[in-house]
Amino acid sequence: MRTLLVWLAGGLALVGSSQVALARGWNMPVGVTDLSGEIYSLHMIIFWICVVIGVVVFGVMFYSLFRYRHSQGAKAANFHENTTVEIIWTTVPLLILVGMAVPATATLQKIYDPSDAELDVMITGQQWRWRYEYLGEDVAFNSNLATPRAQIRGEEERGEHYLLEVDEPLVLPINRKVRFLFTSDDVLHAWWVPELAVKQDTVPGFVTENWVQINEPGIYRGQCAELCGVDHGFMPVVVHAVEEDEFDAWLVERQEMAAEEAMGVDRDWEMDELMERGEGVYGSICASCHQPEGQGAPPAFPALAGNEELIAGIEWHKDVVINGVSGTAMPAFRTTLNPVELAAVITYTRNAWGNDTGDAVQPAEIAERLAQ
Amino acid sequence: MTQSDREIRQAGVRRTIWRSVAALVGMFAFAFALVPLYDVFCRVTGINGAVDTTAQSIVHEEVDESRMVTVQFITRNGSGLPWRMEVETRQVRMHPGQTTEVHFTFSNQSGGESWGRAVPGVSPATATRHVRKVSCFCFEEQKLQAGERLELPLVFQLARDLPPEVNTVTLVYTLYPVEGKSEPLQTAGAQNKEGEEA
Amino acid sequence: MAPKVPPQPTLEQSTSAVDAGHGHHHAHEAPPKGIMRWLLTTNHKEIGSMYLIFSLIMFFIGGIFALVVRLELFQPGLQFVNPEFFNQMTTMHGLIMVFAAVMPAFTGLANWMIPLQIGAPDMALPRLNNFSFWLLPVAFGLLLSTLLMPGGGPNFGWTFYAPLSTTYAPPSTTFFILSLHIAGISSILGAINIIATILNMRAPGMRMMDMPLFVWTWLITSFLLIAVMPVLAGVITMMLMDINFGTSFFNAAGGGDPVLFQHLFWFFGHPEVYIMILPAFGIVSAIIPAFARKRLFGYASMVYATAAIAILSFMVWGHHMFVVGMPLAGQLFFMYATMLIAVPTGVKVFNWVATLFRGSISFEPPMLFALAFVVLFTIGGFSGLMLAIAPADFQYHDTYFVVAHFHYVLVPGAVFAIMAGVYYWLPKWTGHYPNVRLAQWHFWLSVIGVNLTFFPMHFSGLAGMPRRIPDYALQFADFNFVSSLGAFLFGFSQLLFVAVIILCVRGGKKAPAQAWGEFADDLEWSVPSPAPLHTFETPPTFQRPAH
Amino acid sequence: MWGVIKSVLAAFLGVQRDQQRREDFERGSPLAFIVTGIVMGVLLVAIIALVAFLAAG
Repeated sequence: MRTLLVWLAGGLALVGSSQVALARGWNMPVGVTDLSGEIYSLHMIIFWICVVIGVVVFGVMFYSLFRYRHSQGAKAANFHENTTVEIIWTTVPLLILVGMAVPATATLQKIYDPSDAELDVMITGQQWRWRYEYLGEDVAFNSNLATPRAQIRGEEERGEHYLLEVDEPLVLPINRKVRFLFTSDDVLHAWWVPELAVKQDTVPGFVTENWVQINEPGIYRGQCAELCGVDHGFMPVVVHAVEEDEFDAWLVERQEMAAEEAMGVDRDWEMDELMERGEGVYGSICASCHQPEGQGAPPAFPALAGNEELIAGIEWHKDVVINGVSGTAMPAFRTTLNPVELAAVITYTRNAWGNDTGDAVQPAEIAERLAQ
Repeated sequence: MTQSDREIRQAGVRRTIWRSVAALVGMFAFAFALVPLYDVFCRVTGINGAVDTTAQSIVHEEVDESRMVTVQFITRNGSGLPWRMEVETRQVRMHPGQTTEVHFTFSNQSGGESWGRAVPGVSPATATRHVRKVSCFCFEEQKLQAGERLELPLVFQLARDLPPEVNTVTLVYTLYPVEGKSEPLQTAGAQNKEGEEA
Repeated sequence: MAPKVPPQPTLEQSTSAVDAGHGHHHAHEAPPKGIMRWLLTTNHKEIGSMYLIFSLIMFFIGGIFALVVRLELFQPGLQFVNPEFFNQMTTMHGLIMVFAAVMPAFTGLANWMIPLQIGAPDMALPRLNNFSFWLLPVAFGLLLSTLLMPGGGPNFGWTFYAPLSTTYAPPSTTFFILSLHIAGISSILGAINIIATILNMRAPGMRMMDMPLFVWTWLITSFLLIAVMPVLAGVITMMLMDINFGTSFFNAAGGGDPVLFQHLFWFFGHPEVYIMILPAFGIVSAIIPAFARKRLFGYASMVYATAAIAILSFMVWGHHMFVVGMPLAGQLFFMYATMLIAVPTGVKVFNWVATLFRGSISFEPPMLFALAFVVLFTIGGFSGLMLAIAPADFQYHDTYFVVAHFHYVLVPGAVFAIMAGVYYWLPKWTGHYPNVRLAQWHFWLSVIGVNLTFFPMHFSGLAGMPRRIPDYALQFADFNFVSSLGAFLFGFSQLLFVAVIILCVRGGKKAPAQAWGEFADDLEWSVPSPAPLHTFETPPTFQRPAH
Repeated sequence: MWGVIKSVLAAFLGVQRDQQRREDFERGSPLAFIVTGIVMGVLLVAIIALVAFLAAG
């Protein structure tokens, strides 16, 4: 049914009707911030201006095509210039554009005012996930695509939020001005949530900023909007906007979780525990490049399964995971994963897929190395 | 067409070619000239948040005690450098016109000497010109021996004419290895070149 | 520009080192046989045909890449190709269509028609002309071969933003850079040749302001090419140095700036899109008066509007970068400048409509394509105007709305104009009229296919679908389904175009010299149809049209 | 001079009468037009930049 509608709309829109385009899911969302609403109305104003100009121009054109058909014996007139008309059709568009520039400028000025923010969130793009750090709050986490690969391959029924779901959404309070700082660990990415009307490139080595103040609680979904490599289509953004007290409680909970995790560093971990944890970390962080079975995708992404260098050099292995390799897609995970996760994923990759080194790397050892 | 007509044409064609070639060479050179020009333009206007890489001097101006500005410090690690970089305080509150000193600690956690460079950035970009760095570790490349720890200061003044809408300034330092100076990987890495493309 | 013809000689005694006229005379006494004839030809008509055939082949290759993309996007999920190959297909589709299909097609038309339209015996530099054509198969053979190299071909989009195209690029990128360099040299040499021809080779009595608009638009396009192709060469040279020689132009780790890449690329890239549309304006400005049986309205303002668009095109590049974090003043500057460029573009559309008004209109195949151009290009112009509004662009940027916009400008824009030009000049090239019935089928299937493909993209973009993704969320499924059907319809109906051309070469209704009536009265219509291999060896005396 | 400026201005807007255009092109040296064109091009950029900077505050 919806397909039929698209067909119809394609046809209708061609003859100048735009009513269908206003239906939900066909147009830009009004969004849930004051600015997204302003941007929506700018969009609609310029859209209707175009429609009106289009109706006039195409009206005259199709009238001429019909009225002055050679086959109906039309005789051509002999005029080929008219300065008055030309001046009119130059100045009228000019005035319309000036009229359009005024509200656009006003909106832009508001967008460029990040002052008086109550919360700062640093958003880092990384191939292919987002990292969120609540500055000064000791809360930071990675946000990965949660859609199972089986759904992408079509082996499972696709869920309602196919490709637009993550393991850890960005949680934000409503009614508070939140400042975003954007940067990237590798290539360009762009963080975009249509309902928030925020789209900002993340540039490696540079910091850009933007802000939101959300009016309504809800779950808002978006995607990376700048080509960033193989999994560009698989790094969604999900924002949970919650009531302010709910947000404060969430923040405390996250801080406690982080503290609990930090305590886990000191105890001795069993091999099974490390492997289980490591498999999870590998699946969400490493598998997109090194592939689920560790087979890699050379030349860009080397295989881990049966990698002799990895099997022979435990110190080298730790070094690569913690510090990354410059000039390649391998980032430094020293700050983006905690010692438990680092130890677990190193252990996992040393023992999975027939690597079987038998090495169990303890979180305490990694923590010590990081604290030197 | 007579012979002389043809010669006139040929002379015209030749002139056109020379002018076009001159324009081509000029535009090719212009593309490369844009690199330093862009750099200069950015430093003058601060539009990309890139800051001066040379020390500036303190301007003696009255401290504006009516305004309080938060200055945040963020340190980040690029890939390939086994260093830890930490800042003693994550943010300071200061008045425009004031000068402050903040200490950063660098430690080399590997078994060999290496070179690193901290690439600075400022946000919002409009504040860039108003952060006067008197002394900064980011002005030069740093060398650390195996296991060495180094504390380095950042001394800067916030200019009084900081735009009024700015009340938070974020200084970000991203640590990158200096290519060709650092041994990329210290241990088993040397045996197998393949692994470096990891 | 010198309005006087001929230009005053500066050197009385010229040596014959670059004496094209002489070489030309020797060449046609004993033309080599077989393949050597085509390898060595210096005849502008033969070279023009080679350009056109080359670009038609490339149009199909680029089209196959587009159909691979549309096939994968037909349904949600990954069905046919993996994301890595998908990225190579989107990249190659863009590169081939821009540099190997649209640009050479216009150069081919220029080669064929400019000497005929200005009454010159050949291009000013015939041997250079041959060289610049043969660079193209080399360049694009190399580019296509990267698909077979280890690590695959370019996968970073036709805009090849650093550092994805430098630090993180596949090993074949060096070959991609080389092939782009060769293609760039070819374009530059072609541009020099066209400028030299137009400025120096006009028939006695033809002043600049008497030239057909196709010649005018190509002259201005050539200036744009000379101004921006070296900048492209500079950018890719910097990339080459970053990749192979350890420099850091675009590498933040070494003190470079990835955003600088975008400034340089779009300083080239924005004039580049006008390079692909200005000659189209020229073609349409010839066809509409011919079939409206009425002189073009506002010839002079057409010329001036073209010049104004060309100048403005150098100061609007920043509108491609509204979301990289430019300062407010920069955003405003680029927004205002971009809105301004709509004015001269609008003037052109108004002029065409005014030409139609009170004409005597018939609908031969070239006219059908020209009329579709006016309507659909204008729709692309409208979405361009919407994209110029910087705050709204935060929502449109890098979505399918942008894809819809530039495809409306380039497919029913540039490509339809090329097809209109081919239908218009086929009688002159072959001596036969194209088959009307087949051409009409080609036209209607193309128009329906193009709109089915690209119109729904406006909606999927507004609804939130980013570009260059191999798989998408379920709410975009219906739009993509329709787009893919439309793409296959459009793609396969182009086989009709090939059929019309082949049939037209082999036979058909005989065309007289002035094949499209008295209002198609530029100089090319004064030579017989088909045009003999050598024309205007004695320059014609140009007379201004009487009506 | 005013005539030259008027012609160039008309060119910027893309409006020109055939008659005026003919007169322009019979005036002889195109240099005046080219120079005026460049100057006015620079002026246009300056005006847009000025408005942009004023609006940006």
